[in-house]
Amino acid sequence: MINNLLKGWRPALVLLLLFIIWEMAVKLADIPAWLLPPPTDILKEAIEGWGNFHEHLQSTIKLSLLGFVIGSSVGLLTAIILHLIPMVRESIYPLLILSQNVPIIVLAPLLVIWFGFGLMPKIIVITLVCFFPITVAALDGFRQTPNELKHYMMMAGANRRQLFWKLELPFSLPAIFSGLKISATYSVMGAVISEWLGAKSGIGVYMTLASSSFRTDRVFVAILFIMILSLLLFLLILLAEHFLVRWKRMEAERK
Amino acid sequence: MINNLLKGWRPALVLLLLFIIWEMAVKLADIPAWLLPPPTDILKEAIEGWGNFHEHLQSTIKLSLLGFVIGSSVGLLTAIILHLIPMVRESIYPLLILSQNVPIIVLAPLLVIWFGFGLMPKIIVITLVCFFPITVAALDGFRQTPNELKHYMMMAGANRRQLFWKLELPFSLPAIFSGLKISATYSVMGAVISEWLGAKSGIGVYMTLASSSFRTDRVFVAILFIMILSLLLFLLILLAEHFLVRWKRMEAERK
Amino acid sequence: MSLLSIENVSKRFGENEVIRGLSLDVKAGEFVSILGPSGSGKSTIFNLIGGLLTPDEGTIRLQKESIIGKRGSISYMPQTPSLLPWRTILHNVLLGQELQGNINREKAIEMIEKAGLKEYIHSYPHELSGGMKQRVAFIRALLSPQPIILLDEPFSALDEWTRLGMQKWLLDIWDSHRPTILFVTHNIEEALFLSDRIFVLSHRPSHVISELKVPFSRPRNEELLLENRFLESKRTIHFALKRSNRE
Amino acid sequence: MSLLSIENVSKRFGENEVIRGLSLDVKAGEFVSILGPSGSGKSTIFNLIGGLLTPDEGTIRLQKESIIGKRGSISYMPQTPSLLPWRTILHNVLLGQELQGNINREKAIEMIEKAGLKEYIHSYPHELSGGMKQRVAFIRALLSPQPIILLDEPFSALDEWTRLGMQKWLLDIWDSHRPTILFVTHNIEEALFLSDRIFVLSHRPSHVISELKVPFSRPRNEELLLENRFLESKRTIHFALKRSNRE
Amino acid sequence: KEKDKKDLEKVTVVLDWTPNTNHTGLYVAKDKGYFKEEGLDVEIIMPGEAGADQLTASGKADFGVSYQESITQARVQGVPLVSVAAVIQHNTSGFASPAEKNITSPKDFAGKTYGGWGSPVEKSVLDSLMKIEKANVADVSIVNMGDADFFTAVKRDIDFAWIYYGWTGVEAELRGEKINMVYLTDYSEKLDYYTPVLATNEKMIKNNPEIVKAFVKAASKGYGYTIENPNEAADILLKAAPDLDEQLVKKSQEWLAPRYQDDASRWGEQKLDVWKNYADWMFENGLLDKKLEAEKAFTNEFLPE
Ligand SMILES: Nc1ncnc2c1ncn2[C@@H]1O[C@H](COP(=O)(O)OP(=O)(O)OP(=O)(O)O)[C@@H](O)[C@H]1O
Ligand SMILES: Nc1ncnc2c1ncn2[C@@H]1O[C@H](COP(=O)(O)OP(=O)(O)OP(=O)(O)O)[C@@H](O)[C@H]1O
Ligand SMILES: [Mg+2]
Ligand SMILES: [Mg+2]
Repeated sequence: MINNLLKGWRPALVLLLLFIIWEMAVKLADIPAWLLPPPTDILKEAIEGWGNFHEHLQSTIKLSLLGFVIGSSVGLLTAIILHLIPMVRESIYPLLILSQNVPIIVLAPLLVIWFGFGLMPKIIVITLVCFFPITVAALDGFRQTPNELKHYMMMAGANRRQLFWKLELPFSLPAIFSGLKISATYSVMGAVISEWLGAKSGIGVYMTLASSSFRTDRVFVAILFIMILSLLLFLLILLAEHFLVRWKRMEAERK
Repeated sequence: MINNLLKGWRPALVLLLLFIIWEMAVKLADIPAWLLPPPTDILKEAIEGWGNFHEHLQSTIKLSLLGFVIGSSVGLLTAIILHLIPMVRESIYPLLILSQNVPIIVLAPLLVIWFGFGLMPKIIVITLVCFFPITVAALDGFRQTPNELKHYMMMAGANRRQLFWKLELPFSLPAIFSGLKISATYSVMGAVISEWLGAKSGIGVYMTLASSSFRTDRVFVAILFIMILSLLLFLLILLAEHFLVRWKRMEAERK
Repeated sequence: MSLLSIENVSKRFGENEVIRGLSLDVKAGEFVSILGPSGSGKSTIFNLIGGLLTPDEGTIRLQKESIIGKRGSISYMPQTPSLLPWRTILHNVLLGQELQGNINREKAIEMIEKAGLKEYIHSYPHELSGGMKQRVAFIRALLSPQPIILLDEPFSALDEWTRLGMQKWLLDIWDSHRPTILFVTHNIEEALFLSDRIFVLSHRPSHVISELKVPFSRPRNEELLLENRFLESKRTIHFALKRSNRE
Repeated sequence: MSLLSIENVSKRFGENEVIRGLSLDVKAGEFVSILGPSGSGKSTIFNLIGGLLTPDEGTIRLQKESIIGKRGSISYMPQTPSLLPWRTILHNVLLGQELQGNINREKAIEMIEKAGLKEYIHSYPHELSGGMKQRVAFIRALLSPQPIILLDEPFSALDEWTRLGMQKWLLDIWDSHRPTILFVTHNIEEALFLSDRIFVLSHRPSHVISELKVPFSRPRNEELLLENRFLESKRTIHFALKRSNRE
Repeated sequence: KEKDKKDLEKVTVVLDWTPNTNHTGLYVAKDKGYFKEEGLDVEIIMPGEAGADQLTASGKADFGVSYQESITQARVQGVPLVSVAAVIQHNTSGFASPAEKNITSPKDFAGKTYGGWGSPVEKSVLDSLMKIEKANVADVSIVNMGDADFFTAVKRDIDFAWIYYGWTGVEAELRGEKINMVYLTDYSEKLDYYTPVLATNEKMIKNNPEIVKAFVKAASKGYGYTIENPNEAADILLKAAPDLDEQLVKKSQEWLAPRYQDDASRWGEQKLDVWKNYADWMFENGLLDKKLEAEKAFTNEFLPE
């Protein structure tokens, strides 16, 4: 874990290099700031505008977290139902895949009509964005439970519930966590999109305002924070995984 | 394969049922058509409007296919480079993940400003949407090449190139194909989004026009075709897989 | 009086007739082996006893009661250790009891210590060698409350050196606890070295072609394997199998 | 005159000294076995010969030339068949030649037919049984142009019955082609049954504790395994190993 | 004829949104060959999500459809946009609400819910209007309704929203939904700004004034034709954008035709006062960082005499 963080110096270096090139390019080619602001400008705006920005940030964080928790619960629940009832799986699973191809922006007005402008439609949007990777990952995990372990449990007299709680669920925790990692980063994107459905504050709102008043630097500040937020959420899940599925990591380290 | 298609009757039935419920709900609750048109209206519009619509469809198909081909090539190439040069992998891979968190709609204006209205910015958008699943899948495939096979090849005197072309690449074909399947469906969504970057025809254009002139039925026709298109592209890749990685399928059938 | 008795059992999977008219019995406290070629249906017999499959014909009785289709009435040790990787050794050992509902933690700890795994009691399975994992799996089976333990080729995945060690260890444990064991193997030496009685199976569709009382006294030790009388017994079984193949 | 000679080779991985001062040689046309407990460094020896590892000390010569760090100078058959699942049997067999650059299709077809795999020539590996796959892997090694074949416990993953069949088949093939073979195993019976000479390895750090000329004439058949003189040789090696363990 | 085409100057114009009746003049000028007469080969592009102003400013497009409000904000941020013609002389936008809500003047806003898109301008405009009738903007609950359209929004939670009567209002008529309008121009002169306008960038004006002149001339002719023949003009728009709803376009065109030029001496005329007033108003309301140099934000010099 700490090892992994330390390994991060190389990508960090590349990132720094990219920023320097960007800064130089903007300065040398004399690109106007409203077209592509140099990184230093973005940083300056991020610091100066903080007082105004942090409120937006806060509400996006709240929304992402709430949406992520609900979205991933829905995802996990869906996976469990699909797993335990094979008939439902066969009839619904292909449709779930199809559902991922409905452009969310098109659904937006319908969601507003049905659920108004409150929290509900936003949570639905984030859920739509979030649940799928978890469902897929968890289903894969359940299915990949080694046959030998299942066979042993059945021979030893485990019933369906014991089989699920004592074997299939713990076995698929690592898979579920990889699903969670993907969903976590998506949830930030989902929150920003959902804010376009009408919100009073949030990075999505901040971004539209910034772009409509030609503050490109602020648009980039928004992008910057979206990325940071995604990364933080990802790290959070990594941390949870670190403590919850110790055995898998230790096993991997052995190899 | 044919088996799988036949199995599709169950989801098809569920879908049909959904449509019937939808139709009934709209009729019974007397929902105005501009709010949520009944499926029959959508179908009618799809048929009546075909003469005008098929042009849009064609250009989206062309764009998706082109974007998909370029995007997946870029994805595969990236994977190969990252795989063969470990230092590049370590420094770039985390950044690639980060790149997936930049909201494309935010990048759009910049892309148009940098690359104009031609094909270029659209292809870039589709590529951004498409390349990642393939890169991840291919990298995983390369890495999961069984050690015993690698060990044998090395003992038998294979050099790096032989190792890649004769072992790692063919071994990861199934993984690459699962990446391709995801990318294929994304590429349609990507094409529609990219059309919002300014295009003269395409489902994306049709959809904005429809929604700005309050023709909800047409918006649903657009959604319908996006889904059909995604599905067709998915099936196309499935077909290609069917012929190219025979061995994997036969192996799976054995089990 | 037999603890487990299988009478005239037959089983087919579609076209594939695996077992035809098989009968055998195990007395309380006995160590009985089933010896048969690969694919002769040994695991299928265990699945029948364990209640995962039901026979097409015949009866299976444990302590006079039919256990056809009844799961959990026997204790089982599979070929691979099948330990749950997220449980410590102690919790793995307790699993068999847990599924049946009553847990005896002290006994488990005692048994683990006796098996020489004291320092591993809170370790995870991946930290153990193959032989150690099999020991844990055996203790798990031993601690389960059921009156008979089925062992399905528990040592065939181990390398020869470890396997011999495990066989000796199993003999030790068995000598001190005397559980009733039904053991499956395709290795003649193993069957001879471990058991009181051996049922030799034919090829598919399998039935018992010969029943053999093992003539060696207990406790047995490693040197037995290199003695001439051992080779003699081995030859007997070998030719019995060969004859049945020719039929 | 020896085809392959290893002199005084040592190898350590960090703290872990695996091989210390190991010497052995193989003459052209000979079938030589290395017999050693698990983890004694047998595979490491092969990796040294194959050029994947370089020794810390000592020399490795093939036909008088040092092959330290030189890959592709020997032909290799691993423990698992390691066939490429997307290639037909024929193309798998040709792989060894392909890597070296010259392909002899006719010879390959001939060999496959001789091995009794004629109908599988265009099949894929998953359609073959474990034993068949090992045959293909051996033919692949046999067809590679290098003058010596290394076999790393090729039969230890097979079940006992298939293994015996494979050993007999290997003896047959060897009798008709007489390739030079260096064979690794931890099974005393197997080494005795197959080879001309046996090098017995100690535990880690391993070196040769005894070299043994196998006293049985060729061709050998299955019954040899059940003869008393075979048990005699087995006892000799067993006690040699036991003594070295005690040291 | 091929040769003809080669001699034409290629020019792109980017719309502010999807094609609608604000743009009819451009489509007419293209269809009737007015652009060609001036030596231009014009391509009309939809901006999608890209934002017309940035494209025009950066020169990726030569001309664009914009708003006074945008150009004011843009120029303050150093974006070199210049308005060259006002498409519609007066602000036709206003606050619309379903008739049954009884919102007929700004004081009725109090206690109601306004659905906007989240710009600070909205609150200031509401404030200005309500102050006139001694009402307080604090009594209005402002909700961001994002991408939802007017009809959708007023079905849920929202009481009134800001629309262009020429499009959304006409659609309401078509649907037979009665709405009340509170026009900005009825209450405040400062808020009678130009929307939309045709814009270009400073570089274009400096380096290719003749092209700008030609473009504006042809566009002026196009809008002239539209004013005279709204029905034929609507057909031309529909031909270019067949996916639009025919009824809506026809009716909207009819409504808008007399309003393009309205009381001005010629189509496209812009007054310094309008620019100044609005910029001042924005500045006073804290919507601008700096004062606008209104003289540089627009020009009438390319309009035909
Ligand atoms: N659930 C099943 N469905 C269909 N066929 C089965 C099933 N289980 C076993 N068989 C078949 O029954 C036969 C006997 O299998 P079984 O696993 O019992 O043999 P075995 O003696 O245990 O072999 P091994 O020594 O390899 O473990 C095989 O041909 C197998 O294909
Ligand atoms: N590349 C390596 N790096 C570090 N240690 C290694 C490496 N390869 C082998 N070893 C160590 O060397 C020792 C011998 O391993 P090796 O695989 O050669 O044994 P072996 O005799 O082939 O065993 P087996 O019979 O199980 O195949 C082991 O302790 C192993 O951990
Ligand atoms: Mg079995
Ligand atoms: Mg080895």
